[in-house]
Amino acid sequence: MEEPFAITLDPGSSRANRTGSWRVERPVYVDRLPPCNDACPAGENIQRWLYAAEDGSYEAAWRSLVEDSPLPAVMGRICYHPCETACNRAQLDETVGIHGLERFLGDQAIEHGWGLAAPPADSGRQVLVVGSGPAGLSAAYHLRRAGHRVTIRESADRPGGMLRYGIPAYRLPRPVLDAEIDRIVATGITLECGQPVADLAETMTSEPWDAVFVAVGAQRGRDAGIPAGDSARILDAVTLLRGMEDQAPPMLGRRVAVYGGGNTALDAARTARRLGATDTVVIYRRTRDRMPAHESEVEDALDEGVRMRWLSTIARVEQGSLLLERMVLDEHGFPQPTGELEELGADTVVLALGQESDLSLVERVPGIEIADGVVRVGSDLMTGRAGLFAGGDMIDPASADRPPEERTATVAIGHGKRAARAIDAWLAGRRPEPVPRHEIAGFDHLNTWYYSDAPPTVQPRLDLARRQSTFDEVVGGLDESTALFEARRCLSCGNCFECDNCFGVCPDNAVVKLGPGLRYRFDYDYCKGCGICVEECPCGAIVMEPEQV
Amino acid sequence: MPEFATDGGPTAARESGSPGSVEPPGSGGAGAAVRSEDPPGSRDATGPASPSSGQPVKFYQVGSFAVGNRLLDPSYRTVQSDALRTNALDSGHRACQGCGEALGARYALDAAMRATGGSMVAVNATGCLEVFSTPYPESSWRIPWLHSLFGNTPAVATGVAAALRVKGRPEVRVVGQAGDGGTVDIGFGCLSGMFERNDDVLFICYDNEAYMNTGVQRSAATPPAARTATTEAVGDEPGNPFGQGKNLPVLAMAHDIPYVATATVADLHDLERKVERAMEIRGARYLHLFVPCPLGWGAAPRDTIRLARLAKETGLFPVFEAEHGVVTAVSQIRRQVPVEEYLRPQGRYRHLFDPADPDGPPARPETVRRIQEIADRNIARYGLVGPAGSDAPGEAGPSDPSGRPYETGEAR
Amino acid sequence: MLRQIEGSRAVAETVALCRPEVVCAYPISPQTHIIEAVGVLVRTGALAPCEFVNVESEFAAMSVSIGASAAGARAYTATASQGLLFMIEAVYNAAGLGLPVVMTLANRAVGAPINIWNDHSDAMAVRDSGWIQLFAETNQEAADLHIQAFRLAESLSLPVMVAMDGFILTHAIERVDLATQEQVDAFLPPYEPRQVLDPADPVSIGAMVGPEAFEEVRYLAHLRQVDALTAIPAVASEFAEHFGRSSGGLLRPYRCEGADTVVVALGSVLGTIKDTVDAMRDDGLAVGVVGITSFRPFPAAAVREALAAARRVVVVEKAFSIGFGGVLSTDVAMALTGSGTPVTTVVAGLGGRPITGASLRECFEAAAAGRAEPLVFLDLNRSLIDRDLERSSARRRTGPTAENVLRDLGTVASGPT
Amino acid sequence: MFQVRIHGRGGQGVVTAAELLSVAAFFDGRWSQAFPSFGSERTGAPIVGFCRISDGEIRTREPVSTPDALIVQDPTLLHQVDLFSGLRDDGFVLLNTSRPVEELGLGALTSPRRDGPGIRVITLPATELAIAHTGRPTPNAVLLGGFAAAGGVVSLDAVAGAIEQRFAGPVARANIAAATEAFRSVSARWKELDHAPTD
Repeated sequence: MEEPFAITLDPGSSRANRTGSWRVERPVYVDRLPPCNDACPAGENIQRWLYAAEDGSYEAAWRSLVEDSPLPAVMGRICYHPCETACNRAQLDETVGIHGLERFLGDQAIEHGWGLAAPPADSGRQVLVVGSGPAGLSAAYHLRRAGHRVTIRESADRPGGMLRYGIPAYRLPRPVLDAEIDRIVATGITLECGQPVADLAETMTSEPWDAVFVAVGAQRGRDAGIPAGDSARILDAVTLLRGMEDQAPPMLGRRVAVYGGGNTALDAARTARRLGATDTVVIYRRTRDRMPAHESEVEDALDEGVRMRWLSTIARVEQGSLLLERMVLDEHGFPQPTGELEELGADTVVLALGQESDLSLVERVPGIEIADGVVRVGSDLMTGRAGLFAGGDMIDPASADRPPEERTATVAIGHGKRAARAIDAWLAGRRPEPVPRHEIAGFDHLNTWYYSDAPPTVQPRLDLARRQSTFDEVVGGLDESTALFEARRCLSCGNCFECDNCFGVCPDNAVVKLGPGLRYRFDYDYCKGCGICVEECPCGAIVMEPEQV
Repeated sequence: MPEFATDGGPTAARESGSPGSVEPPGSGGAGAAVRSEDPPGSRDATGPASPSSGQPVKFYQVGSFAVGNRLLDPSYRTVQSDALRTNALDSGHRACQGCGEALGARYALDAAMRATGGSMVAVNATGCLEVFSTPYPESSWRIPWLHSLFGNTPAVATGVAAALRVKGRPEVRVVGQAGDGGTVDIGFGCLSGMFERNDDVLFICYDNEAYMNTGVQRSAATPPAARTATTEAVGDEPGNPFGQGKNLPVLAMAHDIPYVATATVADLHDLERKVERAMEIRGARYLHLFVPCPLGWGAAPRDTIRLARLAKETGLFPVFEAEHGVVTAVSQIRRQVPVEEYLRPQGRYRHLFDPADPDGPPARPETVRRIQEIADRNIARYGLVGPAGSDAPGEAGPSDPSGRPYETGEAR
Repeated sequence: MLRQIEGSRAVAETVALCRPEVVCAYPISPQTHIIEAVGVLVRTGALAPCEFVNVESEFAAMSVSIGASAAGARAYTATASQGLLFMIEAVYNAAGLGLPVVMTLANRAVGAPINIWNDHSDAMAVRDSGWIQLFAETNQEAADLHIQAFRLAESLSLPVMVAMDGFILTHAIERVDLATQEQVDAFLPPYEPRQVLDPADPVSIGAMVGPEAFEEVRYLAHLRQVDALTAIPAVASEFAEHFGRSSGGLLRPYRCEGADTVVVALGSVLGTIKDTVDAMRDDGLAVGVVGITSFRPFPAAAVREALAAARRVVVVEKAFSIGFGGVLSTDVAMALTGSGTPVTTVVAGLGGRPITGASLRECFEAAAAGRAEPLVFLDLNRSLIDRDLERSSARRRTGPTAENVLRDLGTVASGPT
Repeated sequence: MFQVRIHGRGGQGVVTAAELLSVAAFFDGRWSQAFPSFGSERTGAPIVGFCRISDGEIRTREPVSTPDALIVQDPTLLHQVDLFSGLRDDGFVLLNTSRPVEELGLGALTSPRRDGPGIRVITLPATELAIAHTGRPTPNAVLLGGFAAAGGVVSLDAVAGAIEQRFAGPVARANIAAATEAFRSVSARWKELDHAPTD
């Protein structure tokens, strides 16, 4: 058909007009660091594994997860999830239940028997890990993944460290712990239990280790030196909790007083309830809001009938009773004694005033630096002795070139991973490569309009009667559909999740969709630089940059 | 396994089998039925279930508000998320940066193309859309397209439809399109005729609330107080006077035509569904599409969609649909905001605020109050805000505001 | 078939034989009978398939025709006077887009003052629009020209307007030889558009053309009209072969042999003029007539040739350009450029004023004698003019002229005389 | 060329009468041209229609200013409009009335002229005839039957043919019957008038 001149035009002929020349700023895709990832002491890429879980690809999600943290079923139960504290969703409605999902994936892996990938070629290098707590297990796992031959030497009869000997079974059922440790060991790690290392200096010289990672934890209860009568029954919480793994549980009596305000105190109190103590009191010198214990632990303890005595110190312990002194907070929030005393009946007093490490095994290591009961390490977690790395509760967190952290299992797992990376580099004679950290994807970067409002999924809980009498697990897991629902609450902060918004909202069709998993590309031939894509990106994964002259 | 107490949460609610909250259309009080959001706490029996069981899962990471959703079955995904979409309006057009009309036209026509299987003809009025898309020697259209005049587009579309009918090609559908000037003002006579005859045309008005092509002059669609080149922000009552307005969707409904809908470029799903619905119907159909104009409104190009969203969320632009003159569905406000939030980013309302303190309190609070009254009236008239204390606490998530079945049978 | 039939109906039936596929109807006198009759033919199924669209205005009528034509349908409508002016934007548009719409124009005066009677002001208002404009002398020719109009329009991709005098022809009942369907089908092939809105071949029609190409587009439009100067007589002669009678063409001379004075005119007044010329010839006066059928394109060369022997030319026209004079006569004078032949413009029949043979003869005799003014207003009632001039010189607020004149005339109702 | 002007009121079928007359002439093999007065008059207003009848092509588009005959469908128009304007001195008037001519006060008009028979006035109770035959007071077709008798410009057969073409069966038949009766009625009187002494 011969078209009339000029009046009639061919379709799409405007593509000859490159409107990209109109642009003074250009959009650029970026990846920002999600606050959850940033907050995770174990260095998990939470956003990434949630992304995989969102479409029900649980195994892929789990595999992504265990690249950083090899104990998801454990950590999903016991981690105090700083990721959730940081979660941007909290500013929208409520935080994403990351821990529940981690646990769900961990349980799925156990249920389906998903195994960890076999390590690549053998490096021929031998690394000793002293201690099979979370730090040691993590370090061993990552070292093994790097191809090194790893031996874990554990003084106790069974592996797990504080995971086994410090955390009550109602929070962490032992079959779960065993399954995850077994899976790590199954990657080809030599596990030697009941093999205490008395003198690491000696071990390092007499045995052919290319590197050693030590993480023996803080297994000794701190003694507050409370005046006590001879017959007073005083026990420390660490001993109590460790005793739960023995054949016969400790005898506590009907009335138990727990002294301290940390998580361990509450673990001890709740354990005492389950051991038959009808009257369990937690005594803490400050107020509830100042308790170091996590709120959820306090709630659980109160639910289970544990009583709290705030603003109280123990002045003296006698057989069958103790003397409390009432405290007041000064203007700085410090408790000050009032001299008002009160007697409280108690068959047993459990002290939960903190723990310290037994560092005798490293005392003779040349070059090692110990201060305030902890070992100083460099940012690569190496001690003053070359080739000796340390992590977990036994090190000075400030010395690890990171902001001071809580002493938690999650932190320990992070130490293990960092140490493994550092050891791998050290063995190769190179410096550990710094991991680039992207700018954090703050709430302000998000366009939350695009996220459906969705209340969090509540994990089911065991009925109270059984919580007070058995060590059955208190918190239930998510099922497959609730897990899917919860995973989909993730906002994918700072990371493109292929929502097609940029592709759709561009008035100039200047966004090219590259296909599943491949994200998008800007067609700068036509992009006029309006910035709608930036404004409408739900997760803040696009920025405008000035055009270079 | 231990038994768990059910102390609330989705599991409990699902097991209790509480009914869904979707109301049938037409059950609303003021003739406006509402497609209620469906909170997860009260999901019905088709609620979340194991994806492996093939049961629908009713929630997505981003709901249905973003353009695409990798979790959706492809057949439920938007046209705009399709890498092979028509791009009815192709790259290289000369619209301003951030043009809402260019976006709206592609949204609407791509959707119409999918609904018609690519069997469609468009007739375009004179205006920005026409000028920026077809300056000789280049056209941005990938569909058969005809431009005649400013005020005659509905009639030309009628002619095309008549020709297709007489030629025995009923499968080829006709879309007429114009800006607000071409629809509400100069084209209204022809449009009314097209409605009255119930000609088989979908007519789309891209409403950017003034004559932008000629340099931002007032139209009958220009809102009160807005500055245009013919309602300058000078004098005692700067900007466009508060008049009676000319509510074209309602005028269209007064013709009792089979389908009338309003939409914005901020809710693609809603828009596409409405185009799809319109294409299921024969006869005269009218879609009034709200398309912000960065140039004419004195707004940042990047804010185009945001402003459209705010127009809806303030209540200033009610989003609804009607069949045969009766409102059948209303898109409720999801996050209600005062009109100030909508007005402040726009240069055409700058005179309502203090130039020395543009983020401070309005310099003309009385005018802002009157604009808020307009929004409030819309909210009351159309029922844009759900009843308080309903079973949808705040904004509910896992329902689809577009009304499309909200399922991923194939979640994997 | 010979019929004694109203002009409107003859045109309607002939248009129906041309099988238009989309017909737009909007009432305006004196066109209305045509479109009513087509409507009946569509309703009864005599014309099928056809979409008969009752539009809301003439602007819509032409616009619907544009859409229909662009979508490949044969489109027809009819209008007059104010209606033509109301659709004028679309009239230009149809031509600019090269859409072969055929439209009957039942010529009528343009207000104000509002006037429903015949003259040619409406046609002259769109003479530059790019349409072909053919003027019918009789109802027979009006009918025949429509058949030719569709042929011309579709072969040239140009719209064609067939002008017939309102009331005088449209409402006159006279003898017309109506074509048969077989004859028309043999003469007029189905519409094969030059371009069409088709999803299989999605072009953009109606681009904005800037200074870089607009003049060329216009020049090409002119070339097509120049082509029409060849096509119009060719189609007319083909028509004569098919139908056995001659109609159309560019122009028709009558008794021009040896004529010193040649009268030029458009439309039905040619009949009265021919009677007058016959009478004058009988009286030995050397007068001839050239009837112009194709006003656009204007057959300047043919006019010049037809008037070559004339010593003076009198153009009788039912329109004039206020502030200047004749419209047709301007074109005739342009055609005669360099010949030195004087041209007298006779403005006659405005707003339905009867043009009588007696007045024409008086006027032609004066012209033949060299006594005619260059611009003559036939049968102008000078006293009415003078009275109004008097009034306006006497005071500022004279009231509306039209009403004043009617009052002077002593009539409120308007009659046939 | 014979020119007729038909007077009536809007709604009385004046235009139809002109058309029927032209069609009748056409059926007689002659050329004819009918046209209404081009006005904006509405129902009830006085209006006129015209018809020219000729043996050759009719080219002129002038109005009929000097009719050879008038047909007056409504006698109430007699003294209200300039009914006889331009009527040729030898023309005739066919008037729809049941009253005798003598009672109509048309003396001066109908006085015989020196140079011819003068204007002849024939009355016909067309409305009564129409009612009698068709049941409706529409006199136009009836008058045409009378007109065929007066002067013989058209034949009664042609008038009947025109009526038949224009109307449906029973209506056409009734009108033809009425026209035929009118024809007979007028024929006799026309002969008298036609042979009346000229002075």
